[in-house]
Amino acid sequence: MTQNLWIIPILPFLGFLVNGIFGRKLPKMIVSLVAVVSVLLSFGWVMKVYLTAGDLAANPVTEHYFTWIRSGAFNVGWDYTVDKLTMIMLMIVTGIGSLIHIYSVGYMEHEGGYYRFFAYLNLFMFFMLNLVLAANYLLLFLGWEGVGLCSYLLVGFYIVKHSATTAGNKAFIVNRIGDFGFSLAMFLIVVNFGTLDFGHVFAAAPGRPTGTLTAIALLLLLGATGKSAQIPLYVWLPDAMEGPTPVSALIHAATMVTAGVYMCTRSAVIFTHAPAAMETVAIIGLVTAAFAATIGLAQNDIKKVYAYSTISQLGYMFLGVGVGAFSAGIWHLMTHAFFKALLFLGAGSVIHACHGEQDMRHMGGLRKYAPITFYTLCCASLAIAGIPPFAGFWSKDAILAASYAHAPWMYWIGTITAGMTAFYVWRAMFMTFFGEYRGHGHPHESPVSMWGPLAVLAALSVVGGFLFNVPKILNSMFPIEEAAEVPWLVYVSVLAGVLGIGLAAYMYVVNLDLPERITKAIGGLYTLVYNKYFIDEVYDATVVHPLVEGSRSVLWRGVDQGFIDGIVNGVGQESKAVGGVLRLMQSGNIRSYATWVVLGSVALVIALGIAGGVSR
Amino acid sequence: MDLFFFLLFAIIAVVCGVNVIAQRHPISSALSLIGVMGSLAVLYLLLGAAFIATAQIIVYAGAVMVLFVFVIMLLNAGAEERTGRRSLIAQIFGIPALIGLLGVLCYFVQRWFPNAGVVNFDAWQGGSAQNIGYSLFTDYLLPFEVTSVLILIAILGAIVLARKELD
Amino acid sequence: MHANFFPGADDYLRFSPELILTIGGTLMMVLDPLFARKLPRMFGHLSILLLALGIIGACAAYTVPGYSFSNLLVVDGFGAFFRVMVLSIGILAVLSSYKYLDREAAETGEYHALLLFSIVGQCVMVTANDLIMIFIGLEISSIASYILTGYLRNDKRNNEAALKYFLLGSFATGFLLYGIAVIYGITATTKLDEIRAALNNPSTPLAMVGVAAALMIVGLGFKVSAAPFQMWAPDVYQGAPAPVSAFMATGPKAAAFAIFLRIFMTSFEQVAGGWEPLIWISALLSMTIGNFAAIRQDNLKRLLAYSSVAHAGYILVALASRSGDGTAAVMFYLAAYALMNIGAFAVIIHIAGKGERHLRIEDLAGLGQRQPLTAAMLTIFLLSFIGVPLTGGFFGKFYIFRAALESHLVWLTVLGLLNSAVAAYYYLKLLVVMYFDEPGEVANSLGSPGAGLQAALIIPAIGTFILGIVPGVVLNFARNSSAFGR
Amino acid sequence: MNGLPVPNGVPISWFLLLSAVLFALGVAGFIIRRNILTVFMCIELMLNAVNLTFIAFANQHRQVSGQIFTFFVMVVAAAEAAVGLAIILTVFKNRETLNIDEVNTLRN
Amino acid sequence: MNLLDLVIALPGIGFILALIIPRAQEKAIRLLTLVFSLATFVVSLGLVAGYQFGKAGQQFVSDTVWISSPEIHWHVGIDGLSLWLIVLSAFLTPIAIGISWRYIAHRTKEFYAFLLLLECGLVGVFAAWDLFLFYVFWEIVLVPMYFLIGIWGHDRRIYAAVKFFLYTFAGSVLMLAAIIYLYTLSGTFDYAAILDQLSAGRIILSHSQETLLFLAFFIAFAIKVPLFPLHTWLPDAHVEAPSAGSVMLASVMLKMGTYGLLRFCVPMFPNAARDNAGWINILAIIGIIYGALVAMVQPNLKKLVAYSSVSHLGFVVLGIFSFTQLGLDGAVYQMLNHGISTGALFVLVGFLYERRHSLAISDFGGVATVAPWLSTVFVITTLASIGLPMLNNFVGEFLVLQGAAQANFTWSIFAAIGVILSACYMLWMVQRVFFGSTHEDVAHHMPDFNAREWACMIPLVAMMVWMGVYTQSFLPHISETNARILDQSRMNVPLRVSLPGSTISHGGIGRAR
Repeated sequence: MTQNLWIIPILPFLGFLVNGIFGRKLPKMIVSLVAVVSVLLSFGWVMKVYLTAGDLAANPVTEHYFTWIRSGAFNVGWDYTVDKLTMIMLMIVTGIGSLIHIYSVGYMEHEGGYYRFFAYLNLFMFFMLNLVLAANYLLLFLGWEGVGLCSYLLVGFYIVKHSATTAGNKAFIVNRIGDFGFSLAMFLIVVNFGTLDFGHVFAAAPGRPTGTLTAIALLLLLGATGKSAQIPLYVWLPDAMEGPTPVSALIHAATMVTAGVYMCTRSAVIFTHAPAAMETVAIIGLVTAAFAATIGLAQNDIKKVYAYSTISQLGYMFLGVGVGAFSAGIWHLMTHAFFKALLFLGAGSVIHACHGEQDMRHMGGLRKYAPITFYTLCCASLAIAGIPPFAGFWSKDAILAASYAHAPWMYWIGTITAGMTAFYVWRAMFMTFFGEYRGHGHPHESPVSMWGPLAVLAALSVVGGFLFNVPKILNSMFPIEEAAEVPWLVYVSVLAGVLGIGLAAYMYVVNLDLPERITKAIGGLYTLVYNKYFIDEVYDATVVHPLVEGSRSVLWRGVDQGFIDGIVNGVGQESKAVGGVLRLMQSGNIRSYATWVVLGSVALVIALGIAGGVSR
Repeated sequence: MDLFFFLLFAIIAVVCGVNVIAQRHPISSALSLIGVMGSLAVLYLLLGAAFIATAQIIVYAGAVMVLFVFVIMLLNAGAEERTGRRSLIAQIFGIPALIGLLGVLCYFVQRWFPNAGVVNFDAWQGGSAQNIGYSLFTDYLLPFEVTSVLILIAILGAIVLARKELD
Repeated sequence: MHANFFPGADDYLRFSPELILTIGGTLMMVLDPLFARKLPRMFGHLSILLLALGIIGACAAYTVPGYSFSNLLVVDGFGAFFRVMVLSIGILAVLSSYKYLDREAAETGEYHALLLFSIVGQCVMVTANDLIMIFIGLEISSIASYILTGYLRNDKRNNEAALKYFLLGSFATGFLLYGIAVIYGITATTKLDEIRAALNNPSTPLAMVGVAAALMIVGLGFKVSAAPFQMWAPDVYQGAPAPVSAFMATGPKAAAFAIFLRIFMTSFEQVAGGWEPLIWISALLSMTIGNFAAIRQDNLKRLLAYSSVAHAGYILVALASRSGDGTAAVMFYLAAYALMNIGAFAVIIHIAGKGERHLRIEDLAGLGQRQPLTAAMLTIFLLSFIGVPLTGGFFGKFYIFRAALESHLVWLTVLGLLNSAVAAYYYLKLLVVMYFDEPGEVANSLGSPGAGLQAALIIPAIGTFILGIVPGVVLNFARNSSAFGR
Repeated sequence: MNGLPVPNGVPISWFLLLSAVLFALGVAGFIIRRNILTVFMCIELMLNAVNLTFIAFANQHRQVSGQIFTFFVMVVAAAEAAVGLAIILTVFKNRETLNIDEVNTLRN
Repeated sequence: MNLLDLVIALPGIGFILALIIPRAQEKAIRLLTLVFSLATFVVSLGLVAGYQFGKAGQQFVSDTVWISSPEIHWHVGIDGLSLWLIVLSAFLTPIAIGISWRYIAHRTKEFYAFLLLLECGLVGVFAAWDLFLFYVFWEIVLVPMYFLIGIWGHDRRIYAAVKFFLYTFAGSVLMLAAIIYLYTLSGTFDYAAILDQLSAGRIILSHSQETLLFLAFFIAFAIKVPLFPLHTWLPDAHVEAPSAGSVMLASVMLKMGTYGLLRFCVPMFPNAARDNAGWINILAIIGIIYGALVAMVQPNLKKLVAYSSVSHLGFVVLGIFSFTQLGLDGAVYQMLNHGISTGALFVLVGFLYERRHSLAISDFGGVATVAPWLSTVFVITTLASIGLPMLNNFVGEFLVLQGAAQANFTWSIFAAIGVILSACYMLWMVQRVFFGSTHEDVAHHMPDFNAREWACMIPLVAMMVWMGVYTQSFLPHISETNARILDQSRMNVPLRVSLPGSTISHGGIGRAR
């Protein structure tokens, strides 16, 4: 029986059309209704599929709608497929998506371009669902680019704000660089496999030479680093916080940025047959995790803190994928979706409470003003700190365990990072909710439409971990290899988390002037970290600026106008000059003309005389 | 004997010819040109072109050159003056070109008509007025008639160009 | 003793165009004193009538093709074609002269008489089978055009042009004659076909034939203004009265090319193999000099003069191919060129004004807005000059270069085509001024062209299109008659 | 040239050489002289030279046609003379000069 | 007189009628041209309907002798390749008329007449199956465009017009030489006949002969495309032309070049084409990157779009000379895409110009706040032209790059860089024009779309989505024709011919070698 999977993405798309075309005329109520309902319905349809599809592991649902591109033997259809992995992603996307839609109704109430926001949000849902439902790389790429587009639109949502639109461009262009890798990977796949269908590719992959597969895998990885903000392409994500907070929560925390992880997991077959690539994935993930964490330590903008933590957590996921624990990666993807969405929404609620203030130095003591926000955020922070039994603990632990099995040093770095994570997340908590209120105005709790979703997410980030044991669910796809169980690992990592929290508490609750002194003590290092290692500046100076200036002065003015047009116009000038010379012959003097005639005749006579002589 | 006459008049012709272009004053050029024509007339006679020889004297030396002299007198043209933009090309290439022309003509004539035949005066008298007239009115009737148009044009042209304004 | 001592009816029929025109011309000289003041335009109408009769005569003559007047005259397709061409050119010239003569208050009687006589000369040329006839025809045509060039005897430019044309013309004639003399010496005849026969005799000194040919090429090359004998053309075309320039650049030129072809395709055909390189060079020189010199011109008449040099170059390309197709191409091209050139000159006559004061390119400014029709016509002619499809000029070039390629003159073709690209530049310049510039005082003060000029504009335009859209009608005739009865 | 001249007769080529020389003289005059009239006379000189060639060849070929040609050349020359002189007159009327170098207003 | 003749004739008739109507009656002239162009479009849809798959050679043939000697035929016909290009021309002309409705104030008559003449010539170019006829139409197109630029253009219009004319003319005379030379070899101008003779070996071209002929054609087409470094006429022409002119120029006329490459260069001179594919593709890739980089720094909207065309057309050439089914399909599809999306861009830029009377990017800013719909449509169009999936360009670019990758992976790597850069210049332009705070005189002179403008834009946007999502309505025609062209180009390819990367060949793909 057919599952009509197409309904899942089409619903948000319809929402997008309605809001996009008529939104301006419609009252906010209708707009939000359309948006939320469409997403809820598609969540419902996902559930329906889940319940009726039967055993997805044994026989995943695949549906073909129409041929998208056919040329010669190459044929790409508009195909959807659902297996367990997809199902998990679907639930995360639609579920969290719905929550965030609801949340946004409250959050965006007073913003201009209300309808635009929800239209974009729905469009995003459509593309994201396409991404996860796709049954071939090209359709996945469609979603991939599409979500990038929505991220561009939503980051630059405040179109009059220059920094916002710039951030949008940055997001899109950096992602393009990643997509460049992705598309090259697809080309290689087609060249070698002649198709882009997951089924055929993965079936044929094992036989192929490792070199090819490694190349493909690395190119895919390049794509993933772009989308999932890994080194070297992570730079866009922090700036992306220019967008409205729900966007950060939905796109830049819960769903879109995890697409890279999903894609790598999807391509597990290719990766597993390319060990070198796997190693690279692991290292990139690990380094990113640690690196971003260090930056997170020194940020004062609450959203920036969470942004870097997102990068760092994504690093964990890649670590997991890289060390072969795909399911663990997905697991962390899920839990992270819970608690990081919660963190952002909470942050949103905080900002809302402080009338748009984002700098934590101007907050504090919100505990009493916004209690619900406080408690929900506590759950999230504990989860991300990896404190059992919160959600983050399980997935992170699984990843760390796997990485220990793979290479102990990875485990250690991961653990230290975990410590740092705990530290800066709780640093944020303490700076916002404890002490005295340092901001202006009078903070207040958010409306129910906002804290409602917070509550749900809080619950999820408490129980989500052990409730949905992803590795077990995905066992059929990614069997858990029975690594030697090392009991003390758990305690060490938890300990790291606890230490982090403790240190944060000591510095920001107990001993408030300690941070100052530390900052003084390690001045240079601090500025370095505070300014994100000046990576943006370096990119600007080494890539962007030379490119633009070079194009302007060398290519355009130099080659185009100077050289080529110079030649073209030069030819014109030259021929005019020739004309000038010829005019000198026309002296107007009869005797000169006669002389020419005589000269010509002499030449002719000689030539023809000789020619005639030889011609017979 | 033939040779003597030929050489004599040939030399006269050449000398007069040189004189034509050597003289600065048009009158003297005109006179020496008449000289050339006269000597050529004699050579025609020797070559058995009696009628043409006469015509040469009457038409050319007589009519045409007289016309020239008239005009020269009419415009009382003095010795030519050396004003105006001189022709550079003529000065540079003129002489070489001329030498070249003379050279190639003589060379080819020499090369290809070395002894195309020997002329004996009075050996052939084809050019009598009768012969000429006969063929003019038979074979060459058409050109003969057509030349009338030519004369007509000449008259017309002279009128058009040279007449005073009627009004 | 001679079969045709008394020419028969056929002979006169074959000679009818010349007869008609001669009689008519003489008649005009008689009528001139009577009517010159009262109705000056009558002579124009009369000569158009005569020329039309002449065309009829030419066609009638072609009904009895063959030699006549003891082989001095040959009426074949080739001759008939060119007869009709020069006669039609005459008509167009007359049409374009009306307004000019009015404006300059010049005597019309002699003017038209001379025009007719010169056309007689050209008719004689194109149907001559004997160097004597060719020579006389050439002289008739030339002397008439000398006079026409200097027709406005109080205009300095006219005098000078006439003098230059006359002196250099007779100078070149001297060379031509010398060549003829040498040929006569070699072959003991002046009849083209007999020369051809005589040259087949292996004992002929071909080197000397070459010399003779060289001297004749000097003369003919001068008449067709082919490099390096083209110098006179710009000065003379600039100095002569505009309608006369229009006429000279087409009629005498066409006739000269006709005899060029006839002499070289009948008499010298077999021995001319070695001469191709020279035609090659001359063609290239003419095209290049003409086009490049024209780029810097701002005097319209002079510009057209240079372009006529360039077009002579294109025609020489076809000549160099020395094939039936080449001949046909020349015939076609001359027809097309005559149309567009007279048309273009008609526009110049229109804008020039009394005393030909407005001859600069800038004087065309804004014509496209003030007189769209005139501008459109000029546009057609210019596009035809450039060689844009659907115009006669395009097919002309096309046939020429096809003939050249068939004779494997690949590089000459490429160079020629590139030349036409260069030429496009200065023709476009006119279009630019005409359409893209704001109207100047010339365009604003411009009256309507008279009926005559209108006709002289529209007829060539139509002709250009006919040649450009259905060239077959002309070309097929040309191809069939390009064989010279061989 | 080959051998001494035969006593009874003149080699035809001598006539041709003579005419060549005269022709060249004519050309030379055309280029050297500045007086329009003289220049014109030089043209006549050239024509005469050509005539000599014709006559000589007529004699060699024992034909009249050469002489006929000469005849027509003369006619033409006469006509040209008339027209040419008329043109020269108009030029002189307008410019008061016979110097050929001063008749060069028509040029680029 | 079949459907195709009608498609060619209608604009011609319209042209003549427009000339006849007195110039006072501007409205009548406008309506007439609009009606005729729409009629043409409708009829051209008939061609689509009547197209039969799997029918070798051309369809809707009409073949009558035009000139007897040399035998020149009025021989027109279409195949999958020309079909869509003809429809494209017929589709865009009404839009071009629509956008000029108010903008063209003076000398209306000539303007609309020339537009129709242009359409006539364009359709003819794509339909001609007689080399000579092809050349005739090829040149005819030149004339109206020359006047469109020169009369109704902006400040430096004359320079641009002359440059445009001379560039193209210089190229096309070479082509003429080649055509005539082919005629002297084959004795016919009929494309199909020549092709037969070539493939049947009745004409044997020596290596140098073939190369020279190929180059003669190639240069003519390369100038038209335009291929780097022969592209410098394009920015000038575009900037100076009125928007209708730019639209026709960019959308259809540039395709004449690529069409010619695909129709003539490749099948007639396969060996030469393959031997030279190397450097040609390198030029194409340089064009892709170079065009994008230069576009990135343009201060002028039209110049930016013009250079982006250089970049896009580079893809087309790359696809053609990859000699793979995908490459060719992509190339042709990209021709159409570029026609739609760049055409739309020029239309929109035209709208902006009519409002602000400036093309300088710096004179805009914050347009989105005052004219949301204009901005939305513009952004959609930009997204199309930077190759966002679900919009048309993506399909073309993907196929081209894929084909290039099959031929030689290195090519695709460098070409794909162009895709990154396209995002850069387009988005930066969008940001500077539409986002940010709204300047005074922008706010006052920036009304949103009116009905006429909607009428012009909606079809274009619809096409972008359609061609991006449901390619099956278009690709099959193209594919089968391209397959045939590929076979022809393989016809007499000696074994020595081999492209770099020719070793890669999997399944049906890359059978080119």
